[in-house]
Amino acid sequence: MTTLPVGDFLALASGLVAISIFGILTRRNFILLLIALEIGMNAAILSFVYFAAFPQCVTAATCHPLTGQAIAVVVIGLAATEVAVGLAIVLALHRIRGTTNVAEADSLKL
Amino acid sequence: MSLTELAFFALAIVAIATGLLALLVRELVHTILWIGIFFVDLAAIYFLLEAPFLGVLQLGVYAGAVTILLLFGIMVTRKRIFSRDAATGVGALPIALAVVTFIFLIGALGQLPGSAVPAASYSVASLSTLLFNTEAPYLLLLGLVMLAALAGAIYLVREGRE
Amino acid sequence: MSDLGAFTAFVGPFLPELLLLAGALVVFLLDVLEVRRVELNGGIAVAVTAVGLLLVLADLGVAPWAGLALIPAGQIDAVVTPSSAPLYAFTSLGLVFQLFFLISALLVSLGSMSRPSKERGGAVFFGLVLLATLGMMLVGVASDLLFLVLAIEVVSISTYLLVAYTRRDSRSVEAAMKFYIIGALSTVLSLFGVALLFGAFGTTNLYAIEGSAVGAPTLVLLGYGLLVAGLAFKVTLVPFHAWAVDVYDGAPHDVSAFLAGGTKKIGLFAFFLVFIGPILLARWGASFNPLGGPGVPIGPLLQVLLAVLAVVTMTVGNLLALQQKEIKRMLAYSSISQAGYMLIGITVATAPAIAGATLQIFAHVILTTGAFLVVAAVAALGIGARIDDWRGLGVRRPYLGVAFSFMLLGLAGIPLTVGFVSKFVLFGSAIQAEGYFVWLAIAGVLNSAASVFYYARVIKVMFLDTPDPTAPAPRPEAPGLAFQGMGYGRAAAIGLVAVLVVFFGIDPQPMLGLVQSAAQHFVLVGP
Amino acid sequence: MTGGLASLFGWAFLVPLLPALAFIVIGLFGTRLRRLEYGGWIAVGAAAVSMVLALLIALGEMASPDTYTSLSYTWFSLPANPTFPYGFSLVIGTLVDPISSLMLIVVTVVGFLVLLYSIGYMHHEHGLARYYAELSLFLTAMIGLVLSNNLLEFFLFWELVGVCSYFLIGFFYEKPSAASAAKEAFLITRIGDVLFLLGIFIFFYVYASAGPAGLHWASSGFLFAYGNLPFLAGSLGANTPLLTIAGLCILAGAAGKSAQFPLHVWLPDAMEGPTTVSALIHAATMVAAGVYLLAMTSIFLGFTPTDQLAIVAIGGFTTLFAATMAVVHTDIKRVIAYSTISQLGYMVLAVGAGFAMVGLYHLFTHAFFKALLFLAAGSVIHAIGTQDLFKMGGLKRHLRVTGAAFAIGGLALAGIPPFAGFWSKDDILSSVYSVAGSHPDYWPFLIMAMAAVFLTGYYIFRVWFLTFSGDRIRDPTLPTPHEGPWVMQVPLIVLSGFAVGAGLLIFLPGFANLFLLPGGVAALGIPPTYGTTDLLLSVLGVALGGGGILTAWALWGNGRMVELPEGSLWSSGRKVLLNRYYFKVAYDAVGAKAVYSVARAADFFDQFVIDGTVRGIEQLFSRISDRMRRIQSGVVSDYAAYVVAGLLAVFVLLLLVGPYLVNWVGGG
Repeated sequence: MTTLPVGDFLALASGLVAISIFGILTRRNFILLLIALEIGMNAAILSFVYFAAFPQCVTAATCHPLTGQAIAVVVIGLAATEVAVGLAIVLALHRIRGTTNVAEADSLKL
Repeated sequence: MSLTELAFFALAIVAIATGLLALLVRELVHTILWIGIFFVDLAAIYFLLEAPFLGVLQLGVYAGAVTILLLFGIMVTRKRIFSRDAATGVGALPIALAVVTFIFLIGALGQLPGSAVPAASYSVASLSTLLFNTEAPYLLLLGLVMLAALAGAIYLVREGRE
Repeated sequence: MSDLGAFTAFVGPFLPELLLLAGALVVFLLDVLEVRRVELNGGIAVAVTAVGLLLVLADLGVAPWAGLALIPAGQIDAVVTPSSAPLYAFTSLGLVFQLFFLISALLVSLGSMSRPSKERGGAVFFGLVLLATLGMMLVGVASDLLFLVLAIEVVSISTYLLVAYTRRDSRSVEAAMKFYIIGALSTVLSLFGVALLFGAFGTTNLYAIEGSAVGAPTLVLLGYGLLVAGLAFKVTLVPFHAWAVDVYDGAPHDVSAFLAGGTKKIGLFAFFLVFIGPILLARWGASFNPLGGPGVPIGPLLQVLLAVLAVVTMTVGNLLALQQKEIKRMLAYSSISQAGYMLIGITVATAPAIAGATLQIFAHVILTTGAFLVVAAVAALGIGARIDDWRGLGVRRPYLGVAFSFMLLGLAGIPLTVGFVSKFVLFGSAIQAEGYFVWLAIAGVLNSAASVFYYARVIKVMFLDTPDPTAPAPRPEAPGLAFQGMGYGRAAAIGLVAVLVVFFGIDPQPMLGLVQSAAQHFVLVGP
Repeated sequence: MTGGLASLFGWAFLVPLLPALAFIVIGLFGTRLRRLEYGGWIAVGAAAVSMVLALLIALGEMASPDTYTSLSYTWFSLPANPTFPYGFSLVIGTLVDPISSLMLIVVTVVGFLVLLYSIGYMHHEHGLARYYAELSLFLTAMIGLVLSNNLLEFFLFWELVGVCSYFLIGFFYEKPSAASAAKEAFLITRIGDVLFLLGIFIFFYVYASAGPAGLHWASSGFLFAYGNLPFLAGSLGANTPLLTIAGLCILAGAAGKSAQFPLHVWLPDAMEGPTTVSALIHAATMVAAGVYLLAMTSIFLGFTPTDQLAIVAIGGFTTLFAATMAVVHTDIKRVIAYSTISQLGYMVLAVGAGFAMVGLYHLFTHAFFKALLFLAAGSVIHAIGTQDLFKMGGLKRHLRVTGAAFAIGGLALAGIPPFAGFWSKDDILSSVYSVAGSHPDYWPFLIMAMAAVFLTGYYIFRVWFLTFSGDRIRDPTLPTPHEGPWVMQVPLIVLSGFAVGAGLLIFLPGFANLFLLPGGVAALGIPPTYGTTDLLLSVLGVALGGGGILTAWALWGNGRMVELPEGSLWSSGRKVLLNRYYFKVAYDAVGAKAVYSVARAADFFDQFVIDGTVRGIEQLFSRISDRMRRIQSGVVSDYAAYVVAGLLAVFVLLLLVGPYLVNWVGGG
């Protein structure tokens, strides 16, 4: 079995986090914000999966080689739940304001 | 460069590209398309990392459920499904923040030594033993999260009578 | 039989949490059965939180009914070997925090018990409050990063939905939207941070992490940095604070009380759990310096970071509070600046400092919860949200006026209130620690001296100013409610806070004893 | 006998407690006590008992001067153990020593008399219950401050005193000017207070980290009685920068409270409060607390030479600066207010030059004659309902008691023997003169103080002549004046007695003990100079004061103003013109335009430069705050951007800047 250098992998994870941040900062449509958040979540999940096979984990006394994957399963569930809650909020917002544009919801300020 | 690395590169480039496209295209439904591909691509990476259960889960939960959920979200909040999102100018500052974050992470992490060796002794059974035994509290907590989400989201979305 | 024994031994310590869960489920079930009475639902919430409170007190061994303690004495503050590191562990500091969380939930439930609820008897409201409290309780026993993040997530999801509870009010939903987006972003950051730490240590367990050597300092530092950013959202540290003002402002008043008084403190406890250990572990990364030059350990590095955050937070919070015209936003900024004081204790990380910060957190739990409940009561009387609208309130509603004055004086740290005692211990401990921590204490003292101005202004407005004669007469939300239009529950909650503020201000010794022993054990054996 | 009185010290806590009880009773039931003048008589009664107790304590101190920790109570504590190496405790209590008993006399006697006077003076006002409650609370706070046994407790009462002052200045809160004056006083004294607190902390830190050793204040805990860290006086006499900064911070606190340049602006505006409040708080007691603080600090902690020069400079400059402004004002209360600032300057000057006891001596005498002047002015205002000097005149026939009292107060202020002010002011001048040889830096400030003596005699008798001399009132629309009721006259008479005799008390056997601190003073080498005089300097001082009075008489005596053209000018419709006219006359008549141009310049400087700077700082803060407020745009994407920016800042701090910071601060 061949190996995957940590640098390569972290480049992907960092890229995904940066894309997520870019989306959250620039997109105004709530659905797009949700998508951006999911990209970030996936970066975290991916990291758990990758690090499960990282030497630190393999040598750590408490670490089962599959711990990272188990955590990833839980985090996937968490992320999916968050999307559901986000959609509930976007629907409530849409019902009242008739928009999903977050920049238009700025009545609370100063 | 090993075959694994090569495959990883290809998948990584696809992931970055589809992730960006999902956020940049003007047509919201196209966004769903790109993000679907993104999720599938990540599933492929999981298979590459020898985590097939996760790959399947990714396909089922993300590429399946979440994508459909997002599509529903678009359908409910739009009069016409195929309508373009209002053009939003992208300020320089947010892009700069994202880029700097990226540079920071890469700069600090890209030089790390070491590499992952995908687990040889893998079985869904051992994964589930782990999940339902020593790490069961995680699942219990996830259950609580879902309970709260369920109760609250239903209440919020329902056309309740006053 | 022995199985049952083992089961009881496993479940017993979690009886308060199970009660909360049962309470939440009963409330949801009653809603489904269309039994929708706000007194009933509120009563259930008050009952389970009150029983939980008594049980936790018993576990801490400070109540006459300590015989009811469910956690075997040896399990609290037990020394854990890293190899057997559990996902949760009972520490006396965690139990003290559970006490605070339950107090906040009890006050909020009591305060909203008789609110004229239009929404299905408040079933969802009380159910979510109980679920959020359950999540907070679990934060109190966490000893694992992922466990911690998930428990925080239970609280977050519940509170996103609580903020949107008045779902017809666009301000409420807008606040929920902002809360959700910033909260989800913070979750992403924390999870990514946990993932990096997992990569660096091969475990998410706090005991195991602290028992390991640091292999890749950059991974560790970035992980902790991401965790700081992710948790700072809950603690409302500047510049992660901007959501809080809008959310406290837009949320229903009782929910604001719960957010500012209760759920914010889980972030602080998470700071305790995650950062105190590394700060105390001087041996970690003893030669780290990415840009060359003399290396420094990770602990002092984290301390410097937290010190900067503390000073920035308290100063910015205070400066902005000075300018506010609306009472809720003023309280929101005040709450932000108070978070800066509490962070001093975590930065200094000595036992006295932990005790001081814990005391300050206790003071802030009751004071802020109480203050927002007063806001809720005043709003229910039909009086506006601007500070100017409160002119003469103290004369017309002396109960509210006097109670609110006590709370403001407590927030300002005036003697004979609990706020003074906590600040004295907190700042004093920073001075005892010497070094640059003295400057933290000085910054804290100067800030709290400046903050007196905006607290005193509200008291002056309430008692010395006469109401604007041209203003329309207030229209109470529910004119028939007992006790000056507040209802017994709310009046009791507000009165309770006012009494506690002064009681612990005059005789803080019982609280000091509790906090001292908790802090001591935390430093000696805590994660 | 001695033992008998000294055993009273254990009851010293009753002195502040009685007014506190009065505050609670009046606060709760005051509005229902119509027959007791809305609680006024309760306040008077409590103050009277306090006064008797305080006088007995002072007698005890005179008999056997020493420091007595009469009550010490550990409020709360965290006991020391391995993880709490020092433990924590806050000890509060009362401490009786000679100078605190001296202050007790001042506070309780003036407090009692002012409360008694208020019964008559305030009778027609609204909100009397609030007035008496606040005044009682003020007395509690002021007595508590004097009796504090550590610096933290001192500061807490100091703040409470400030809050009471804020409420009392704004007593007529319907008047916008009163409300804004109250706010101004609160804000400006807060600048001083915050610096004072900073000073306490630096002192605390310096002494705490200096390690254990012991002087007697350590055991009684004048600083914090704090864990098992002892605090010491004199062990760190060196002129270290940190101690100098601490001293300057204390000076700023004192300057804020005692209205010294440049934090003096609030005091004249504070005259918006009732005259009784001005007499008690802004003349006799609260403003003196700053001097008391400086004196305490100079004795028990010590100032560095740099601090001393700063204190001398501020005190000396303020004497002249305030006196020149007193010369031009036409409002009777404002003239006296400027006079207060000027006199406080003398005290600060003395303390700075190392003669804390002499400063306190002047504080003692000044309290009585300044309260007398204010109450007499109040009596005038009560009688004719105006504060404008140019509308008064000829009142001595109607207000005989008041006129005589004001004259006695004026003579005392001008430093004419044998009135009270002579003894103490003479001591200040001669004692500063005695060290001027070794400190040539002090010379300009001594000369300023001497010049101010002349102006003092002039401005206070200008007030007297304008008010009382002549044969009629200038403004005929004013009502026919008559003396106030006995409750107003008795305080005037008693205070007149003090204004005559307070300075002579020093010759009373044992009284001088109140200026002594056995051990403490000798250890620090501060000579007790009261009573010692330099004959030439005394003569010069009296000549200057007398010269000022004569000048005032020459210009304003016998109602000279009124002999100017009459007729249509007197018609009430042209009041404004009238006032201006008189102003012009004043200029011509003085002939000494120089004095006026200096005074005008000082006034201009005060109004535009100092006030402007204060306003500017205020505006700067609100502008920064406003700019920061705009960050709260309401758009959630911006908030997310702050989070990301914060994250980057965290990274930068941890990875790039942090290591250098840690090395710089020494790793905590």
